[in-house]
Amino acid sequence: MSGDVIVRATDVVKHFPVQSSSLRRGREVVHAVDTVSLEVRRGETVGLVGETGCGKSTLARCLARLLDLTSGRVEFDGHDITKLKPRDLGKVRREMQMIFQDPYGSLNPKRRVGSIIGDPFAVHNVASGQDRRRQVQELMELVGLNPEHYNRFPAEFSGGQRQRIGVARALALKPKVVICDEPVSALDVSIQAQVLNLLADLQQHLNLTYIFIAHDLSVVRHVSDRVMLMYLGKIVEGGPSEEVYQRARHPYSNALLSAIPLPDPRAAQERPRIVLVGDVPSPIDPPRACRFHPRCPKAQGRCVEEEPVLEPRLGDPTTHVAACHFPVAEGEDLTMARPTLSEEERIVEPTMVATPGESGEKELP
Amino acid sequence: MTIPSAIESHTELAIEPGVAAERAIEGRSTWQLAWMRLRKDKAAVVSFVVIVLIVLMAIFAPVVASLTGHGVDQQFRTTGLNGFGQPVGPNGTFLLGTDDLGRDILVRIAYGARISLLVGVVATLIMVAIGTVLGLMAGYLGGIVDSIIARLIDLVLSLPFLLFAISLVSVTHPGLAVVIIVIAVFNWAAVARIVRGQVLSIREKEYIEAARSLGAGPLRIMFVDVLPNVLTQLIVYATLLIPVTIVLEATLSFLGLGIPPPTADWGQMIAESEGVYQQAWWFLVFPGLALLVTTLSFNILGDGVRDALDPRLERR
Amino acid sequence: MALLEVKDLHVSFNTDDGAVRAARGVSFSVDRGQTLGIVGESGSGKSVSTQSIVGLARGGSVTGEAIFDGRDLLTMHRDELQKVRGAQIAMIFQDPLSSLHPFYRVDWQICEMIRAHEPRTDAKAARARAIDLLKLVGIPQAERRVDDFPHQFSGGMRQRAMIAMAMALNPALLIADEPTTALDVTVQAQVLRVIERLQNEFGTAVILITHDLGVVAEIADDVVVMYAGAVVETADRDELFYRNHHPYTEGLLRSLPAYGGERARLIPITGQPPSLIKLPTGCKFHPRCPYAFDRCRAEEPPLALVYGSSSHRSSCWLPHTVEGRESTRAQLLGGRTVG
Amino acid sequence: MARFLLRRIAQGIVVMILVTILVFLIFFGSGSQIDVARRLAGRNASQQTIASITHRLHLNESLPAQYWHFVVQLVWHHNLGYSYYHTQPVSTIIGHAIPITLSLAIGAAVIWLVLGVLSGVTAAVRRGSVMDRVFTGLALFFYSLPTFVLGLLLLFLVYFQLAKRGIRIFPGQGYTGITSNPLKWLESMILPWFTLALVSAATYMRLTRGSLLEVLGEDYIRTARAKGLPERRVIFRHGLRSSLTPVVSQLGIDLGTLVGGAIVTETVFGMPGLGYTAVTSITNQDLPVIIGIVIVASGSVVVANILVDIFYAVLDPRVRLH
Repeated sequence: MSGDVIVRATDVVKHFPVQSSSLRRGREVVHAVDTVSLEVRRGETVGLVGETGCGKSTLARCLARLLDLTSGRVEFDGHDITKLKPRDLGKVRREMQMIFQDPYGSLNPKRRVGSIIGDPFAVHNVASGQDRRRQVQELMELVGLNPEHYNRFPAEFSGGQRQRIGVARALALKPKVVICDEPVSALDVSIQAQVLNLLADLQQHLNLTYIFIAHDLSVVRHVSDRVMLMYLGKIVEGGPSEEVYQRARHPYSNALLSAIPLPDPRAAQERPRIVLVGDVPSPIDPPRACRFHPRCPKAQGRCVEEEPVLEPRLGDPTTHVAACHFPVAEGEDLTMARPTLSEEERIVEPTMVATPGESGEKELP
Repeated sequence: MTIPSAIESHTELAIEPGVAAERAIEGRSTWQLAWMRLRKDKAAVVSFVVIVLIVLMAIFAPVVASLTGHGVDQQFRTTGLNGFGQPVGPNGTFLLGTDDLGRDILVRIAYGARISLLVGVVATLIMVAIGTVLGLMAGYLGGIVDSIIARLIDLVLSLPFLLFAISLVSVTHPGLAVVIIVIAVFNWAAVARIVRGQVLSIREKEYIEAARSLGAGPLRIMFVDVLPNVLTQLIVYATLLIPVTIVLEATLSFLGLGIPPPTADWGQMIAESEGVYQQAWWFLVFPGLALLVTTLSFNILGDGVRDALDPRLERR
Repeated sequence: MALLEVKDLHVSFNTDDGAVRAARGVSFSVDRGQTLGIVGESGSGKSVSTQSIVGLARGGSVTGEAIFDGRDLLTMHRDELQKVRGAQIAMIFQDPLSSLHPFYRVDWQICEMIRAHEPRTDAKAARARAIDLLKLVGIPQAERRVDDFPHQFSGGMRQRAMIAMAMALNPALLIADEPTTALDVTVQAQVLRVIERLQNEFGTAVILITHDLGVVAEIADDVVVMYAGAVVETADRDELFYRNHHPYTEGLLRSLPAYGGERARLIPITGQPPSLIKLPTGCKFHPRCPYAFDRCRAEEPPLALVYGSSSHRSSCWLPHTVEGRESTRAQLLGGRTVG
Repeated sequence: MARFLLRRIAQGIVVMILVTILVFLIFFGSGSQIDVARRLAGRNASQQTIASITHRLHLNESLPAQYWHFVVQLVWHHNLGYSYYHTQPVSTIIGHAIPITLSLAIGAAVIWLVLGVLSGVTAAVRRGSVMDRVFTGLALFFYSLPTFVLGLLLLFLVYFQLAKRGIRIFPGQGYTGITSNPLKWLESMILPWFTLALVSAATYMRLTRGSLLEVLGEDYIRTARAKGLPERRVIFRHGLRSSLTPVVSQLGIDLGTLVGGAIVTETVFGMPGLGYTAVTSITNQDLPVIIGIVIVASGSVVVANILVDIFYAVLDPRVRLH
């Protein structure tokens, strides 16, 4: 299924200035993505998983060059696109498209569906008039919308249908790579499956490459060939889906997997529950060395001093890598693990909330 | 397009009864919906009719003059003033009475409507135009552009309008154009601030990011994606600005800083009535009423338009 | 006797486009110390039903009965209902940030709750209790954090503070309305553990409203499944997950990606949920139901006992025995596979 | 906090610099040297006065140099200029006018706050009721009524009509100082206060109503009700507290503007406050006084804006001060 590398990221770093003080601006930064490298091969689906503020969406936007990188390098289809100016990004914009999370927010409420789906044509000046209309209607049919609804407004569609509109827009220019940013997390369960199936069908027919971002691990497992787990701006574990889900090495991966609510009472009772202490620390001042150490049930002195590298652990195949000094062996019971770090070393209390935007703080109007 | 459209049969969906139930709003744009709601708002409809009547009166002011047979600046020293040289009250010849110079107040009110509406509409349009463009630029482009425009807005909002109007008029000669420009130059900032605020929140919407991810440039995004979303607010705001502008013009004229006499102007008529109105109440009341009815109608209509365009929005 | 028994609850709201029938004949009951999970998609009426019971769904017309501890909440005088709220029935909501007042310190907000119902508590004692409560829900350095404003807390801590406030007067019933929807999974797990622990400690009954079947599977004793404003199926947890009767429940479970299974194609429920203004005739689920037959389109099925169980009810015309349901199902599909 | 204050004050100073440039350009930038000097000297100025003005204000130098001297006078010598018409320093004239304007502004503000906020709260709490409609309608009426029309109508109805019948409760126009006769001062202030207050009360009613309605839809109001708090407490402690922020902001800005003169009200009632003084100075062609008043008025708006920001931060703990 997977072929040559179509997107390659090398040591991508993205820092955002803390937007609050003009005097201190530039001194404090949010470490959204910190030295992340990854490869995406043609035709595969790579899942990026992690909790709020882990940097998965930022990373994806760096890959699409919607954001400028602080440092590092991104290649698309063999070309370095790291330093391209906005006007030279045309090819990237055409061939790498995005599907967004919010089926309400991602469609302009004041524009008709036909014009929204036809936007890529208008922006890139391909197809116009009747030709554009015909192509848009073909796209609508492709994603399972009634082409007669060309002149309707987004408000007249249900959540699932709106997401189809977003998919149609992303496919208009026949992209090679589609970045799906939590495409189903705002949808009701009964609709989620419809959209996931649609995405799977389209991938097969159009030979698409997906970068699939989600916080729902079951969904990611369902769609992805390979997954990357992120925590506080870093990839902590990555590899083929089944490999990672069955033999998760990083304690964080294990905790995350054990926290997924299972719609199966017996299985839910049987599996170990690893409840992590505390919250995700602030990305403005992330913990030293291994960023997970303050919450890690296995943390030891080494975790505070030496940053673990992303490499195969415990005899795993080279494709399965984890960044942990004390990887979890099969059958190991993490619920029993007690860290050797003292309470002071395990500062579990976040001094500030993850991202400034969500804390509800505000600037003077 | 070479994409096979066979996928459709695999994907479970289609136009199901759920949506059929939503047909209530099918195919109707925001404007059509707003128009439907507005028509149900009796107060707004009445005030709209009143505004139309006032506009007609302004347009056909010469007709009013010829019907009464009284020119706008014509002074009727014998019929229009009593034995003591005082104005006469409403009677068969002068329906709304005369002013201190024996001029027909009805005719002067009709002509005064022209100034009020002209200044109200033109100054508002200028304010909205300046405010929209600067607000859009500040809100969408951000950075240094925003800093400069935001400071400019702060500055203009810190200027006491009437005092600056007084200053400007004191070094120039008052007149229609000066009045319009003075009003527009010192009042666009409120529009700009509102637009900027709106744009700042719209900028965070995913559909803007979607447009950027498609490769749309800032100009296209500003005018194709952002502007239509501020438009409803703008229209509401403009409707509510017209009466404010009309009052500003009348106030300037009242203070003797507006349109110079003998041009008929409501604010000026009220100013001229001072000292006389104890005996000639009609001289104060009718121009005042004309002003009040006009501003009230615009305000009611503005509130109606706001409620119709966005029923959730109940602010200001 | 059940702690809360809701019978035939109807809630509707008038809008410009017509009456929204948010709840249509909803009935359920919760026993002391038990957890009832109410599951449904957005617009299924799960939140409206519980909020209208305690008089928080404003502007709607409400009929039916809600017997709490022997008294009908719906006919109770406003002032009396007010005394029940908070003291005997406490609530927590989906978004803990917007649910806490941004201008007041956490301490103030918890003490207000205590002193509203126990006016004789002095300020010092109330504060001490607030700190104890925060410790109870696992907020580190509670003595210090109690003086923080809600925006200084993280999302998980805010929801814990909400829980601490809700548990302040040791209520008999806690209504948790999507308490973890806005939280990350690891934080969700923490919060669910806190709710479970407190429930064991104080014997509080919990109504947990959620759209996530996984959450229900973890902590509910009994489950109510709602669709389009009505209860379509109710049973104890295992019965509901392993021997469900209603095609909607079945569809919900099948449309989830299987955990640990093959990466098979998902089986979604077709179509969209109906508008609450113009509901379909007969069974409200029939337009999306793979087994729908003529009777489903004509007549709405009652919520009747199925499978010979004394508590498992389903609102579906399929036969009420396991064998009967399976064979009719197979017949109706007539060789077609679901989905 | 200190850093925030410093930054905010610095911003205020920038605005003031821009204001002085603007004022300077309006009065000094237009017309020739002689025009400017004549303008400042007032009507019937002697050749000698004009020459001395030209010298004192360095009118024969370049514009930037003139501006520099203008600012130096303003900042180092606190010199707002000299009125040749009154043969008095402008600061003396302004000093006389300020108490009048202040007593007008503060009294009116108290009235409009009470009227506006109370009716706004009532209307919002009983949304859709007869009371709501009456208050909303009244607010719309007074909101649409130009101040000068209201003032003249009040004078006509309350003063002249009563006076005609021999009842003299309120003096018509003019002003009595509070120190010379407190009772007369109060009498002379009542009509101007209500003129100014009724129009503003309408604005505040609409503002309070809208803001409270918005707040009452917030999740935390639902929480307050779920806590079993009495409805009064829900509305006043939880609802009103947050909805007052825009009201307070508006009050600061309005008061700031009013300190520069309630021009229309003062003119209608012939009260020699800053606004009326500015208007009469036009007729008298007494430009130095206008310049002085404009600068004082702008300054008060700038200060009011800073105070509003501070107050805002005190009211809302989420606002971060840097």
